[in-house]
Amino acid sequence: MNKKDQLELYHQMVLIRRVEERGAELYQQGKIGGFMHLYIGQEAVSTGIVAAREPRDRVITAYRDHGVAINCGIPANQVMAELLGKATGTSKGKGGSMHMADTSKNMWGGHAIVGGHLPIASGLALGDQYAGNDNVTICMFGDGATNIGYFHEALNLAKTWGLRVLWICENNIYGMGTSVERASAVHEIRQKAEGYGMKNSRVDGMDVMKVYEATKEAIEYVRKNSEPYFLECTTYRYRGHSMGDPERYRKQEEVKKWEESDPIGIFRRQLIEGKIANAKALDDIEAQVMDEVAKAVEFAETSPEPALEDLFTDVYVEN
Amino acid sequence: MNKKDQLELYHQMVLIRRVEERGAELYQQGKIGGFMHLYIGQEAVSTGIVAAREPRDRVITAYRDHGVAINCGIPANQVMAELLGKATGTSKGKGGSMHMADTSKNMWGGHAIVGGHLPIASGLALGDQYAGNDNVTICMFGDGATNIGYFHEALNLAKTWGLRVLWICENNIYGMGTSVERASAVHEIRQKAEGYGMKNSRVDGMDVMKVYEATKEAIEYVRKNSEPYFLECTTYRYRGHSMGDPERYRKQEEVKKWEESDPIGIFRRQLIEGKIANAKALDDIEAQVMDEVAKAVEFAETSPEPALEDLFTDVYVEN
Amino acid sequence: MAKITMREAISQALMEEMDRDPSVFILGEEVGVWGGTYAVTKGFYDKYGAARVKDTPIAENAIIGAAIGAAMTGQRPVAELMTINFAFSAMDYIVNQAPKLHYMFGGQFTVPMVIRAVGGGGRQLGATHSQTPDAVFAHFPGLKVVSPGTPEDAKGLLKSAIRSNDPILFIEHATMYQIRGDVPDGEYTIPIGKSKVQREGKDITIVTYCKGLELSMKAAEDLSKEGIEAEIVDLRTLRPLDMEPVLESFMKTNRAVIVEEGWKSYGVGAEVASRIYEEAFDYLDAPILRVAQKEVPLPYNRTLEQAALPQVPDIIAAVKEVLK
Amino acid sequence: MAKITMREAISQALMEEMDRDPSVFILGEEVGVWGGTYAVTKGFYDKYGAARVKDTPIAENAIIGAAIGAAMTGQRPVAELMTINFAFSAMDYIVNQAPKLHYMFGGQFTVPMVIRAVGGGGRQLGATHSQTPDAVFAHFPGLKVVSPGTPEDAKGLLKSAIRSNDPILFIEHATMYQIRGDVPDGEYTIPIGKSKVQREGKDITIVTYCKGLELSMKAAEDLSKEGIEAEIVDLRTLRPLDMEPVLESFMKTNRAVIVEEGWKSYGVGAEVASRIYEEAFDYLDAPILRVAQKEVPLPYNRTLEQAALPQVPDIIAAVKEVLK
Ligand SMILES: Cc1ncc(C[n+]2csc(CCOP(=O)(O)OP(=O)(O)O)c2C)c(N)n1
Ligand SMILES: Cc1ncc(C[n+]2csc(CCOP(=O)(O)OP(=O)(O)O)c2C)c(N)n1
Ligand SMILES: [Mg+2]
Ligand SMILES: [Mg+2]
Repeated sequence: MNKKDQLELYHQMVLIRRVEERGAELYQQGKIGGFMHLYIGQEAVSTGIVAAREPRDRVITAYRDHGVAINCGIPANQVMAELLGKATGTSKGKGGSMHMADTSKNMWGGHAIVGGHLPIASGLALGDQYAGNDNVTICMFGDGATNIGYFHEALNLAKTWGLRVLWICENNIYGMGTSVERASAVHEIRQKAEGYGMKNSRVDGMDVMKVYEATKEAIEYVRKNSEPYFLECTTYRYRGHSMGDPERYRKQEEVKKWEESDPIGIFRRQLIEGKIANAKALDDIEAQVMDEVAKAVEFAETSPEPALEDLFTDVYVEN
Repeated sequence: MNKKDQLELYHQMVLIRRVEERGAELYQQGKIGGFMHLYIGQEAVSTGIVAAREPRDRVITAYRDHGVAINCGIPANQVMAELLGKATGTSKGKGGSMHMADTSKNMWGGHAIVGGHLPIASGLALGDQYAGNDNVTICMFGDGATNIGYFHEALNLAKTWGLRVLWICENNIYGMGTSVERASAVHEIRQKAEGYGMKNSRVDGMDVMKVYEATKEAIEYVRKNSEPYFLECTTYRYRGHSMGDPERYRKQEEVKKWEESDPIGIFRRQLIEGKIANAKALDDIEAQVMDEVAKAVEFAETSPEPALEDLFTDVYVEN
Repeated sequence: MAKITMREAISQALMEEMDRDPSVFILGEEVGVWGGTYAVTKGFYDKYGAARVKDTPIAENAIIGAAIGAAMTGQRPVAELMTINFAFSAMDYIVNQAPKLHYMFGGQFTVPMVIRAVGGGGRQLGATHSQTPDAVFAHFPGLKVVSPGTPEDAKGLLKSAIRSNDPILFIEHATMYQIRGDVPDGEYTIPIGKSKVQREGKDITIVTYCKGLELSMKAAEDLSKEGIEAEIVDLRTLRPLDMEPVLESFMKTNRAVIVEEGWKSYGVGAEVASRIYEEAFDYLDAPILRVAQKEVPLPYNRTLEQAALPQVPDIIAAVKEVLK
Repeated sequence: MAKITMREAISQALMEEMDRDPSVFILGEEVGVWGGTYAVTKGFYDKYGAARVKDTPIAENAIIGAAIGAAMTGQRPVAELMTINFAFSAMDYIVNQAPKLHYMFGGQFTVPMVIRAVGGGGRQLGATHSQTPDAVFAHFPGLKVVSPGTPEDAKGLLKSAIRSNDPILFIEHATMYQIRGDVPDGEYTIPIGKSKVQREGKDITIVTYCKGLELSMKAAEDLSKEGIEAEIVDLRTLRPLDMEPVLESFMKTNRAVIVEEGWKSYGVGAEVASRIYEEAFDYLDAPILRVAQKEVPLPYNRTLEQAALPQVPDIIAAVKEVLK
């Protein structure tokens, strides 16, 4: 990957983090409601993945979707506006944190039913197969989602029908407060792919370039062989599951330990050590991000609420 | 297994077949309604399995349940009466062919939602675990059932919680008209167990003694290790999926080929060659079965219909 | 006009739309090689091939979920649920995904998908396989629920459903595939969301749909012999519910009976009756009665099952009660 | 009498029954270490241990399916669905298995299981996470559906539910855990299937349950200031539906409004209204109005969401309309 692109990844990762930090504050102030799930700690995963796709490849994910949205090119303005429920948001204020999408960016949504978007991902790939193109659908989901029946039906269909889906499990060790060990029969999630005879691998999800490389390869495999691939990314979320998490299920030491491998910190060191950029250049990016976030908040706060009539629009396409 | 027990198995297998042959006739005469799925060709599977259990081990299966019912010790009378919808049937005429059960025989039912009884089987085993005993729950299902989400959730739970379930897949190559190859990502069904880190094996389901031995071992494993086990039995159904099957999905030659390894024929030869019984003794068993079946039909035909008031009984335990 | 069966009507609708629009394809259990469990897609596999007539694994969530996804990309999948009872195995997709995606993402996604499902009792299939739970699906805004009672309507409505850009549940009845009726020659569609008077009469309004129409027509014939002329309004679509023809009829007859095959409590009749009361209160001459299934899981035994299902004499009795 | 919150009431019921009967255990997502997503089972894991307070995988079919199986062996599982929206992910077990097993096997199996599920809108959770689809579950014979509106009822009804030998869906409301109410000291139970007059009045009958009770009580207070005395009948159980107190009240007031949080079409109000009309036709003075949710998926935006949900002013307006 060239220098400029690498810096763009750095930019995205920092942007995700700052957008969410501001989001958390706005949530505390009551300006954001509902469930909000922060991606902080996991930024390398979606950043590396989305960087590896071609624009024609579709992306679909779960409710922890701010990162993916930004990586897919949805402006921070629209993300922030959706968080605030404004008409200018990605989903016109009707979706909220868990439901960001932009079909023009091939971002097919955050989805809030655990595992529920996996069969839909198979369907997106089916649509492409039926249309006769070789687009790949990238479907991201958590470790917890691999225990629900939707996962099973989606993976079986994809493999049986030769659908071009890249399945990406973000294994952040917990589904809410339940660790993989307590919820799943196997503890390396990739092992589940064996039950479908599906090619699979595991990558360090705290290292964006490793994620990028692994995804590149996996996408190529899927595109060429017209069959699915299963990629597990090991990662960790630094914040609670959502905004109201008592966090009884883990010790602060564990969080601390994982914070040592902060994906942004790792990437920053790599960039400097690899002489891709010096500290100053990266600081500039961070400053630029602060500005971008401030503007996004400003945009969102000054954006209009949806009109009351909009309550009744888009229930159906045809009335 | 001693001689007497082996002859009892032979008796059961022949009884299953003759009960079903008569059942098919009664169905054609309109005396049996609904869906009826014959077990003909698969008799060695449930016969071998149920013979290997202790009476305290629970059995639960799908709608193709006449064989299991008979193996569990439900008299042919009651089976036939249920087929005819009589008050003397296993389920008082309310369940029909697909819903035979007798809790006193630890037969926990035929169940008609494909894969639907698998989580229930995990629950039966959970009940035993909670009660602190080491009973094993034997859960039988078809190859087609392994593609539905229920399968996945049930197996994952059983392995994660250390539930004593022996999962038995009767792979008869088809789920209705769809072959394993066309419906399942893997073609040896046992491979699915790998995705749960579950011990597994495969056995020739046309050979009752092999099924018996494999099941014995598997039950012991489950009981001792307090974890599930997955046993695949390869088999074949000679008749259509249910009574109205156009059978466009397979050639008569294929059926013919499999009929050469008729489980009753195989067992008969084994018994004779192993000098467990001579032809005359086996013929006597067959004659006895004919008598039993005739009596069962007689019993069923002369049994009373459920009373009209019974329409409203057993909706709730407490009204 | 040709007289064809309900099965032929549905089959024709599917074929015509597949011929017309290459984005239409079928998926479901046994729709292909088998030819459809109820033979509705017999011959399709040979005609259109495996790519357009897709046999699926037994995995209802995969079927409906994949249909949703494919629809989101602009294809027009027609998913078949072998029976509506298996809709419960894909319930989240039917009531919680398909109907919400368009709204929840601010109109970005569309889900031009049809789910065909056959329901109904009367075939001794036992409690889990004999339901008519139509009202349950009609409860959810964002979904459209269609359930025709004649071959003509079935064909015209299914064609409209396939062309629609909204997710639609299309409910057929297992004991009605053989009924025959006139169907217009050539191409036609019938708009979704329009109730229809299927029989004119002046004495009482019978509101019904699907299997209830067959029963009500028979009841009306018998009643006619006794000089009672029932007007029969067929809802055809349960959501959106078109009350206009119902109210018009009721304002004429001032009396109504509602006939449905499903359970009475929290059923279709409750909604229809409530709306009549709300919107035509001044025209009320007598309480509106509901003829429906007894509140029990359906038993296997034939006599019991028939006793649980609404029958022609039940309708006649209800009509007479209301006219008393 | 002690004044406690709804959360405490439910929590107490669970604890008392677990203390009383060792066959009672809890399973569900985050019921253990986390302490329950709505903190209802906070402290339970420490008190009863992992064997009786079971954290499950995210697998609703496994949760309810396993609860059914364990119940069939004679244990008394209380399964928690994190929210009722996830009931659609286990729908077959809730409406097609649990309610049918007893009947379909001629009474051999019993399923003494309680499913606790929290529902309701108003928390900006978006369309898939905000539903009040209670009517849908109440449609199925074989299932009992309970949904209390006060801490006293919640405690007494949950204790009865746990002791019952039938499968019961117990619906709580996410915005009601903090409401407070008097609860009798010591042990008590309240029978399932009995509606209750929660406020006396002579001018109009408001029939409601769960969240609707809270709203209706507030509306009644306001109305009282204007001299209108509403009698409020709380259904508490949706199946079996006890119409007696409703009818008694209606025969006194001759007017009714039904208040529910879910969608109006094919909702609870439709059934209740139909039954009042059927059974108290001669006492009717005006059409019965239904106050319910607008027919849209619930949006995230707070203003829109609140506009979609039934509110106190909507109840007041409906009452005045009926009294006009
Ligand atoms: C079907 C369903 N069940 C339960 C929930 C509640 N829930 C939301 S997120 C979550 C945990 C998911 O964990 P995981 O898949 O590991 O993703 P992560 O949150 O770690 O990113 C649960 C249980 C849900 N949304 N959908
Ligand atoms: C959830 C569900 N979907 C579909 C059906 C219809 N159906 C009944 S049996 C069957 C085939 C099952 O095949 P398999 O599991 O291999 O068992 P076999 O019939 O071969 O014994 C199907 C699709 C059903 N009963 N339940
Ligand atoms: Mg996780
Ligand atoms: Mg099979």
